[in-house]
Amino acid sequence: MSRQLSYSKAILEATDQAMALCPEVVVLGQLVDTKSGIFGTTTGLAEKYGADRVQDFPVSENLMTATAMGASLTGLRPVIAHQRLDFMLYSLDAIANWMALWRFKSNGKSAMPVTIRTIVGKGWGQGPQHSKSLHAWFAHLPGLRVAVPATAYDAKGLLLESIFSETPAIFVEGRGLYSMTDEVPEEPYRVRFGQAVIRRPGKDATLVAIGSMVPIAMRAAAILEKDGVDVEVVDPRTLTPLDRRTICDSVFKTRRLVVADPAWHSFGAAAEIVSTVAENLGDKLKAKPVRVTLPDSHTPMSMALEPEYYPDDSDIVSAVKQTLA
Amino acid sequence: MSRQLSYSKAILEATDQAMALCPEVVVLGQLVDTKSGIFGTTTGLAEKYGADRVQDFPVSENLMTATAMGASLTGLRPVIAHQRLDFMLYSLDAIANWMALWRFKSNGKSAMPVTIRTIVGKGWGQGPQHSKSLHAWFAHLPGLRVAVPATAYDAKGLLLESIFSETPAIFVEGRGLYSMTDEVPEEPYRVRFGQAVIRRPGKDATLVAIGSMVPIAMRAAAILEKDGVDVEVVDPRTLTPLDRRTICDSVFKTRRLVVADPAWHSFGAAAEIVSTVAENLGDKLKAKPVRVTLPDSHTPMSMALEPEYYPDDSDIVSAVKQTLA
Amino acid sequence: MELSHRTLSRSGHYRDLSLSDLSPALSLGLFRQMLRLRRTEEALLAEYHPAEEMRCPIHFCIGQEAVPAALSTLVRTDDFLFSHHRSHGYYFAKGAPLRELFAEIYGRETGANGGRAGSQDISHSDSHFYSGAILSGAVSIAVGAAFGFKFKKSPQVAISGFGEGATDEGAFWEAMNYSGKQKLPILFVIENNRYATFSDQLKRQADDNITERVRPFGVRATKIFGNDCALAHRTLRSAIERLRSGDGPELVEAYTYRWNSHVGPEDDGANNYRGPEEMAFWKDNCPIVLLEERLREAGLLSDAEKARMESEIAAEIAANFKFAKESPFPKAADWRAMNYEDRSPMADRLLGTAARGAFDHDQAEAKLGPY
Amino acid sequence: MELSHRTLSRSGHYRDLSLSDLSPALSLGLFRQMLRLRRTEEALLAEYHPAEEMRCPIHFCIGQEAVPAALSTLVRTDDFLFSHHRSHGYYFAKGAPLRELFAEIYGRETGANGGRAGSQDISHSDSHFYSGAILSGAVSIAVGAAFGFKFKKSPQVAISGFGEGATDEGAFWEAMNYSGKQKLPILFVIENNRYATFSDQLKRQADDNITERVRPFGVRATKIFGNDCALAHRTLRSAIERLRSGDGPELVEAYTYRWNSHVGPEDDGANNYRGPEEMAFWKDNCPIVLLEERLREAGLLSDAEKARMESEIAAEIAANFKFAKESPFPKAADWRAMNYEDRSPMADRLLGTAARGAFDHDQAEAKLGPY
Ligand SMILES: Cc1ncc(C[n+]2csc(CCOP(=O)(O)OP(=O)(O)O)c2C)c(N)n1
Ligand SMILES: Cc1ncc(C[n+]2csc(CCOP(=O)(O)OP(=O)(O)O)c2C)c(N)n1
Ligand SMILES: [Mg+2]
Ligand SMILES: [Mg+2]
Repeated sequence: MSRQLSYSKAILEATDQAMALCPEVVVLGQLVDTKSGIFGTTTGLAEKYGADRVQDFPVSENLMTATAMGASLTGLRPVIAHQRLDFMLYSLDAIANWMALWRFKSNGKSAMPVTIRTIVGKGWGQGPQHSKSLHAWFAHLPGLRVAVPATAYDAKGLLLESIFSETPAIFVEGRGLYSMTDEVPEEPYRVRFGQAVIRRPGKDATLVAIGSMVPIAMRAAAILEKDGVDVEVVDPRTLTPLDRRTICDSVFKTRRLVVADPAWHSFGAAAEIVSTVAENLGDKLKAKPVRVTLPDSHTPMSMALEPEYYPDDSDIVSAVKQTLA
Repeated sequence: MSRQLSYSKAILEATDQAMALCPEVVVLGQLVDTKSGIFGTTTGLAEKYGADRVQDFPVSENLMTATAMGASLTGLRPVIAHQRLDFMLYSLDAIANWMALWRFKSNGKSAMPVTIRTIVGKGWGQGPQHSKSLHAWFAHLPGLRVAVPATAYDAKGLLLESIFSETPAIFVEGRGLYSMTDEVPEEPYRVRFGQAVIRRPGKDATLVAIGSMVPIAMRAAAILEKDGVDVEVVDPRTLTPLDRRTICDSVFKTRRLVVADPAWHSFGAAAEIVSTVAENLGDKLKAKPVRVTLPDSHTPMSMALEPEYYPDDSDIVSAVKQTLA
Repeated sequence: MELSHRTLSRSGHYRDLSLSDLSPALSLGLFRQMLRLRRTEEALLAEYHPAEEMRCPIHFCIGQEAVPAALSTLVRTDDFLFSHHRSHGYYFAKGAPLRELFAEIYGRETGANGGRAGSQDISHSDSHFYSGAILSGAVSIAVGAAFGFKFKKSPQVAISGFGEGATDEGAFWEAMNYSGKQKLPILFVIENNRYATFSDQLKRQADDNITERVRPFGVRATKIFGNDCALAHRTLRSAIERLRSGDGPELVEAYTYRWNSHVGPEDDGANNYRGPEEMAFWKDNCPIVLLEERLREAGLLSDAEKARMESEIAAEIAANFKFAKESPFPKAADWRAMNYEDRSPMADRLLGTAARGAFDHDQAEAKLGPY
Repeated sequence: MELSHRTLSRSGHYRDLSLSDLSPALSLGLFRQMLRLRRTEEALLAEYHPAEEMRCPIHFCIGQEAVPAALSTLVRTDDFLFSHHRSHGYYFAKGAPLRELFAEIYGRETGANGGRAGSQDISHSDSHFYSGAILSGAVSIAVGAAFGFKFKKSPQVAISGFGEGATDEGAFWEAMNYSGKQKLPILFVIENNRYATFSDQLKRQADDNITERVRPFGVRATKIFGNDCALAHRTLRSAIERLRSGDGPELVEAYTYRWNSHVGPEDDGANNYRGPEEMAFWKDNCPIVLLEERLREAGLLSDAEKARMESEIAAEIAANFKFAKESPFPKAADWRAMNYEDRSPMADRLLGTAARGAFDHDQAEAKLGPY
């Protein structure tokens, strides 16, 4: 098994296979039925499965979300897609006041198996309204699952798992990852939520990297290796549920923690991971944990500021070295 | 100076004084002009300042927020009020995609001095759509200030400060605090953002309590005192900016940390505080920090479940004892 | 004369209720449903204080019985009904078990939602009845159910019941636009009771003309005097028939009035939002009385028959109270299980596992173009 | 004939442009504004690739010059104008400095926003010009500005420019409802170019009838052939006059067409969303050509005069490019200062400090009633 597939093609393949496996899977989103197809992740599906199952939607994000929710009550398995996470903010009422608590308030009698794909923009001057990364918001809400796949393999497996499980899922994609390839099995397969993966074993420090920080963290680990530092890179893959055990086991071994999160610093997902470790191993750490994140600032458009704004492998290298100083 | 005023009356007084001080202060919100006046916090203002300055608004939360934003560009100082935080979720697009980043994207040339008052429901079966506590969401967004006043004194001072400063503010009120009184000076005064207060000095452990957890934490501290445990209670009063220094100084002294936050456990404000301490003092803690929060669950309506759902002083007492074990 | 709240409250006693197209059994059935809803609400209202055992907000619907009663005879079991916060009438309409309503608002494990939801969020999924307290939110979800029915080419319809206040929300207009465009099988039922809490419609909208507003969106809209239960039945029946033949969506705006406070039993009159003449008009035109007048004229209802109904209903209510009060409270909660479903039968059936290779991290990021 | 995109693209060359009520200077001024906008956009489009120095999404507005040009002669300095993502025309209309537009999209410190915002989020507060890329968001904010003007009894008006796509959003309808109810001094200008990205209006809305939709909300609405700049001027002028006299709000829907891709210079034709006949109609009815025909007929524009304009404009554009390219990039950022304003002159002036007593924590919580 060594077929390489890009992240975007893996998403397309997962959706295609889900639609083939189950006639109740429908895809809704602005322009999902066009050739460009959400950066190629839905291209061809309308032709293959028909206009009923792959539907363009008015620019009404709130209703689009609610439509998927209501449709799921009739037995459909809707997948909706937002070209940018920013656009989905119009639908937060539907998500936070309804979708997340639907099962709870029905006392477990009714479920809304909806999958919301959402893409974080980065680069080429996307600016403050086209680049927000709010996975921490979704992870703070009970009743949702949140996937932050970093590789094509995980993107495919987690998307299939999202579509065919019962708890609604927010599926956060990093646009920067789209062209990266990975070994992706051809058959439909699942990746379970709540199972982190050790991307690189190591003994000197634990580096937890979220979503699009994973490849950057791996590059940082390679650099550190040359300096004789052996970093363990943990990719949680999903934030809710969060695989706290794998993270803590790793830190128990290394006694050092760096968290790399492609999101704002304060009140973000990195804080949850640092806290989890502190709560479990706070008295065993050999160094203060470090977060590598975006600054607490909106995204500047200028190409002179973007590189400063987004953390890179050298920021991670310094952070890890800080824990070893 | 020993005038006692309730939290709700302090909010009313702050608004009243702001309106008297500045003719550009306007109040918008559903039913702000009625006798019941948002639980008494706007009662009488319409009569005193006229229907132009105290306006009922259609049930259009998104537009209400945007209206306040646009009005602020013309020099007004709008205060808007939501009877429940849950209702304001319709306005998250206006807040996150526009208000929070307005100043940033204007390169500091344009400001939106808007104050958004929002009330967290608790008790009497409010249930999952009337009790959400999402201060961590607002605190995660750059460009906003977030106040979580626990006392009438702070409510008045922080509200006046919010209205007359330049960065938009989210002002989160706990309904449970409304009847509690405090010494409240009669004159208009300010409480600065980013300045925590030590509500009770102590040496054995630091207990950071947010918003409506403050009185509960103080009661817990009193109980612990009887057991010979001397707890320092820190009230951050605002989450953005967060007074990390006062918190860390306290923990540096006590080497122990408990955070009580009236919000969901995971990815919440408590995590930010634990992380801040871990990053600064992670190698100096004598015990693992503990969070006392709501469970990661939506709010049950039944009076049999509510008491289980909301943490109380005994939960805090146990948490503190855990850090001392 | 143009139907509106302004004109109505000056228009005297209503005399146009006609039973011509209703069978005697149906007429009596409608009457009984209204009476049952009225008596139930009255009983809950009376019990609310001082016992304080129903600890959740309840938005009573006394005065607004006609539409729910009419709907109750028209919806099929497999139709979906979505209600706003003022939910009891719609819960009735869908034929969901009343004792589970009582137990729910008493916060008991035997409640429709095990005491998790309460009155304003109650649902009964076996009956395909759902509700929620965020204005207009359930309207949008109902659109999704209609989407599902259309997708499956099913004759089912989605019904969404709410007040004129929900039309202030932008979410509502997205629902109009999309259901009109897609011709979805959905019936929007507006009970226009003039107020959102204490705010008059004309304080929030330039005019009392919701039907005119929705029509250009492709939604067929009718407005009626909503306390005429026979008219409500006739109007809703035609609308639902058209929907089942694929000619949706439909909106019916029924002018009616709530007799009680916005929420709970306390008097909210201190807010001075409505006058006594208005209340007098609507009490004079009580939907139950209007139907009863005709039933008696037509010799369909005797004192004895009514007394029999009253006592049946009273017995039912008493039994429901008893059931609720004797039911156990929910036990210490498993919060995780209440919020997440860990079982995944469908994924188990359709998906296997597959080995994962090593990710080659040494790749450049995609250069995100401008779009 | 009913004005709509379907009918228009079959209607041949437009011959109704009339200069009767326009002074020669104004007519020429409109022409010059359109030409200037066109040439600027063409120049930016040509420069975009392969230099790759304008690294932000740009939604070009070639073909849509008439409305911005008309507005440019009607707005006052203290009126506020809020634009959607396709912002350059409106930036022109408000008379904001073009070199700051160029520098902004080049990401330079001298840009209107110091390179923080780029084309789709550009603003120029001294000119009271604002924009943003989230559909319909700026429409709502414009309502707030109009609220402020009404509150202050100022003759200023708010103008909000956007496409037909924004009317899909619920937020838009809240704006209609509230501005109609409050009679706010706001002008909504819709440039209906038929598509939202690649999605035809009729794929998203049941009908091409936005003006009919908004009228019942209390918004006066007019639709026009939007490539007739004289007509656009006439229509917008009357609307703005009525607004200044307090008789708002107004909506003008101008049918027009974008010649380029939705965003950027690349061809998006592979998405097959529009046909060549349609493009041919709109190019044949280029707003600049339509006005030029009349100007020449009336002897108001000579070849020499046009050549003079062209060369002035070319010089201006060249200077703007030079300014942008020679300007410094922003320096290492102080993220905090960019996002928060720590100064508070007003609070400093109005508020003192006051001593705080000790809070008595030994109080019961308020018992939250049901409401
Ligand atoms: C989004 C949102 N905003 C505000 C509220 C508070 N609220 C509860 S009921 C109500 C009035 C509803 O009026 P209407 O829709 O006419 O229904 P009625 O109560 O008259 O039956 C309001 C504003 C809410 N539930 N949801
Ligand atoms: C809330 C939101 N959803 C989606 C988008 C993506 N988007 C950008 S432009 C556009 C189409 C806009 O069409 P229209 O409003 O007609 O303006 P035009 O581009 O045609 O000038 C869309 C859908 C967005 N910017 N904001
Ligand atoms: Mg109402
Ligand atoms: Mg368009």
